Amino acid sequence: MLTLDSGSGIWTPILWLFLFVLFSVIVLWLRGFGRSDYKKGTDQTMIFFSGNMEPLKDMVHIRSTNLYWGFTESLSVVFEKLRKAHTGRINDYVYWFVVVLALLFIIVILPGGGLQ
Amino acid sequence: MSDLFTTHLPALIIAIPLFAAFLTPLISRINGKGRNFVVIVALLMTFILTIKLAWHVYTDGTFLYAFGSSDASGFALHTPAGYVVPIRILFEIDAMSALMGIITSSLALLGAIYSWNFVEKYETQDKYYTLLLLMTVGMFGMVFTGDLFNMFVFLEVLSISGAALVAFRTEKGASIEAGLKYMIISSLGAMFMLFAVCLLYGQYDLLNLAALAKRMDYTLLDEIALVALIGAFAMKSGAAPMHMWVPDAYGEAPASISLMLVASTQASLYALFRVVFTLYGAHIDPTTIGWLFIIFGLLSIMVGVSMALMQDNLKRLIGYTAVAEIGYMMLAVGVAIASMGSGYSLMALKAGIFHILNDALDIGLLFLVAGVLFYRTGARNLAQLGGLARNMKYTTFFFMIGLAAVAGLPPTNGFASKLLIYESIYLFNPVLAIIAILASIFMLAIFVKVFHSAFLGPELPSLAKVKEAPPSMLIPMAILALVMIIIGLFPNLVYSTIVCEAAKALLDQGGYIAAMIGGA
Amino acid sequence: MKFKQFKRALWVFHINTGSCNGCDIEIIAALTPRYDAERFGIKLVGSPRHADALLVTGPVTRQMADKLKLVFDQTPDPKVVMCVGHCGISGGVFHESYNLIGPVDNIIPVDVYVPGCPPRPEAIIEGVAKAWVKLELIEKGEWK
Amino acid sequence: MLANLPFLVVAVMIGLGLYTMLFNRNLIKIVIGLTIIENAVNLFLIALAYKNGAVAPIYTSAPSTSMVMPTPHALTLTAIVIAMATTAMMLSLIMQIYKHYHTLDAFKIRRLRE
Repeated sequence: MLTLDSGSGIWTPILWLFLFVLFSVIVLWLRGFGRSDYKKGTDQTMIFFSGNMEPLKDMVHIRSTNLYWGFTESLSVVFEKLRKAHTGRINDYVYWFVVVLALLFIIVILPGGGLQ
Repeated sequence: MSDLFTTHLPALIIAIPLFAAFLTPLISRINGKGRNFVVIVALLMTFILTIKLAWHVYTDGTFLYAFGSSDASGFALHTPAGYVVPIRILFEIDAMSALMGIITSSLALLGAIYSWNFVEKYETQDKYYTLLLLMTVGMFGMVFTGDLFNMFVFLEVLSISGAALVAFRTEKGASIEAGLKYMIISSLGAMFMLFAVCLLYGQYDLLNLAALAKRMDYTLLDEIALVALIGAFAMKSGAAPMHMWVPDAYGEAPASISLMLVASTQASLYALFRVVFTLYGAHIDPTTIGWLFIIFGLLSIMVGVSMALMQDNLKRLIGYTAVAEIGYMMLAVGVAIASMGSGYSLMALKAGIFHILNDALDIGLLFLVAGVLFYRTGARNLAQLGGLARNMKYTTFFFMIGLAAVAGLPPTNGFASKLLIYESIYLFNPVLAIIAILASIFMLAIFVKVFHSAFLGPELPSLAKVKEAPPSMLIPMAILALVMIIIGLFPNLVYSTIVCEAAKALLDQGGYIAAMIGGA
Repeated sequence: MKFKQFKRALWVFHINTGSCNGCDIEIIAALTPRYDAERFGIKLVGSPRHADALLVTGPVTRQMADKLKLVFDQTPDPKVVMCVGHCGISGGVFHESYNLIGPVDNIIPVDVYVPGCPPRPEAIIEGVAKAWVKLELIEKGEWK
Repeated sequence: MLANLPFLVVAVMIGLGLYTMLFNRNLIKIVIGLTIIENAVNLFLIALAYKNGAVAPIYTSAPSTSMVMPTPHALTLTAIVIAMATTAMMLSLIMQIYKHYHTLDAFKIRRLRE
């Protein structure tokens, strides 16, 4: 009942959950070794920014536009093509539908292979 | 199955939302809250009835309901050639339809609860609720019907109400643009579907799925009809490269409607599977059609994932991942068709159907979270957000569950179905499995980006006063998250019962025909 | 030295307040395999919030004064401060220059001075060890 | 050959409709193209129902001669009603679009792209 049999393997979420809890406890135990003797409410809780004062919160947050920039830039050959394909013109939406229909005709009907 | 109430269950499931749909404008003249209440009660009743219907289907087998004469002895057409054709429209609910019915009704109910606060500031709420109920009717009709033309009618009901709802925020040009694009493209698809129906009708004088499947001669015209049907339904379910309306519509619709649109794409996917498995059944060429589905699936996965990586608009991003998720289902079902007869074919089909359920839940949850962010901050772009986890604890938790599920991390439901998909695909072709797993990693990357840029990071001064979502929005998210965790922890609860039955029902063309012809 | 072993490793944060890099190179030399300070558990860390000891090189220029103060404030208690090199002790060749706030102990209290221009790595390691002893004594409450 | 002429017309009309939808930039013309396809499909249904010499299937005064099958007519009526609804819906949306964009050029109405 608890085990999902996928034909070539099994998946038992409860066992996984048990291990997850076990390892969480271990991780939390290890985390307990961290030092907590700094004084709260003083500069000792401040973020270290190379000795400079922390900038405004708006400047610190890494916005979504900056995330994965390098990845998309290095693969821009692919991504730019994809981006250009999404023109947003209603004609192109129809165009893709017609193209797919035509391809389906060619693939399915011309060899006579669709039905047997 | 004997008492009157049980017999008329399918009619009630269609009739209650339909009746409520035209009741809502009247009630909203009196009281806005009362109208919302009536809508929720109507959908709750529908949900309970759907569960009851599904219970009957899973215990007693396929459920048949005739609008019109129940058998040939009643009101029937006597043709000169000696045929006796009972005049009726049949609803045939097998295990697969019941599963889709449960998905539809639960998402509609949650969407209606969610809308309580979400659309409260709009003047045109009465129309909103009417259209929402009509959309529900359309989806129910599509998944329950055993009649091709009837399916076309419900498809159009679904598209019209859906397009109107996508364009609900009429003060914004972009949402009307999205509505128009959705409308044009889905009408075009529906026209091709009607064309295919005409082709089939012209040959066999039949519209009934089961009767058509029995009579089918598999001529060239049938192949053309198959192509038109596959094209139309693949487009309606948002398979690449015909997916472009999906992010538009999902991105611009109100979040509760995005939730409904997820269900509507899956109703189209259901129609696609129904046509391929039940109408054409064993006579399709497994290699051609199977690989067609696999290519649709791969394209959808890759295009959806790569486009989602570039998005900054949260709801468009989720829309593109929804395309990718549809790709997973098509991939699994394509493998099931292409490997028809081998040992893992059934497993791939089960995995695909299991993923339909899980995708509806997790993409739905993510849309609801996106809606909460929009409702509380007014920001559509991820670049304007940050540090929301400090103020929205519950929402953050629900988003994390949705993230884990959509990326296929254990122990959520998404992992269970994706594991099944990977393993069955791997047996068919390892390269496909590798692409699927890579795309899943991309999916994780995409949602980690969302999680980081919206929820993590320092508390932004502009968003310091953002409050947690109101209860009417938290409750649907909580229900979805709870169901996802339960399915994740006890996958067999639904897999070995509902999903396996649905897969068998989908494969069992003979059983479907026998239920309809034999029961007549 | 009163005790056989130290309670735990010593994490050092190195801050350069206008040094000519001579002392810095010697600090790096102390970490190389020849001297291998890390075998004693002495380790340079990237943030003063992780550090037990501050290691300051160079005279304090105007630009660096408030930053040095902030870094000192950010180091958790108990902490010790080492001043490495003549410049930090007295200003060295930059003595009485117009852009100096002064030697390090004008800004923050210094516990250990390591003279030299630059000091040898052995001297630096010995200074660290002295600072370490002081730190442990402070922790025990035995430091007067 | 003459019997197949309606089907030929249907094919031509669907082709024309698709051509209109593909190569016209004006939104109203795109909708007109869609309407042409809708009418083509309706014509197809009606052409299927045609039977030489048959009368309308009205049972009350049915003569002994053969009657045409009533179902396609019912289907066509339904399809026409649906087509009218979709066309009305699209035209009203186009009206709203004109209010926001001040143009009907499909190449300019693309705030949603990429």
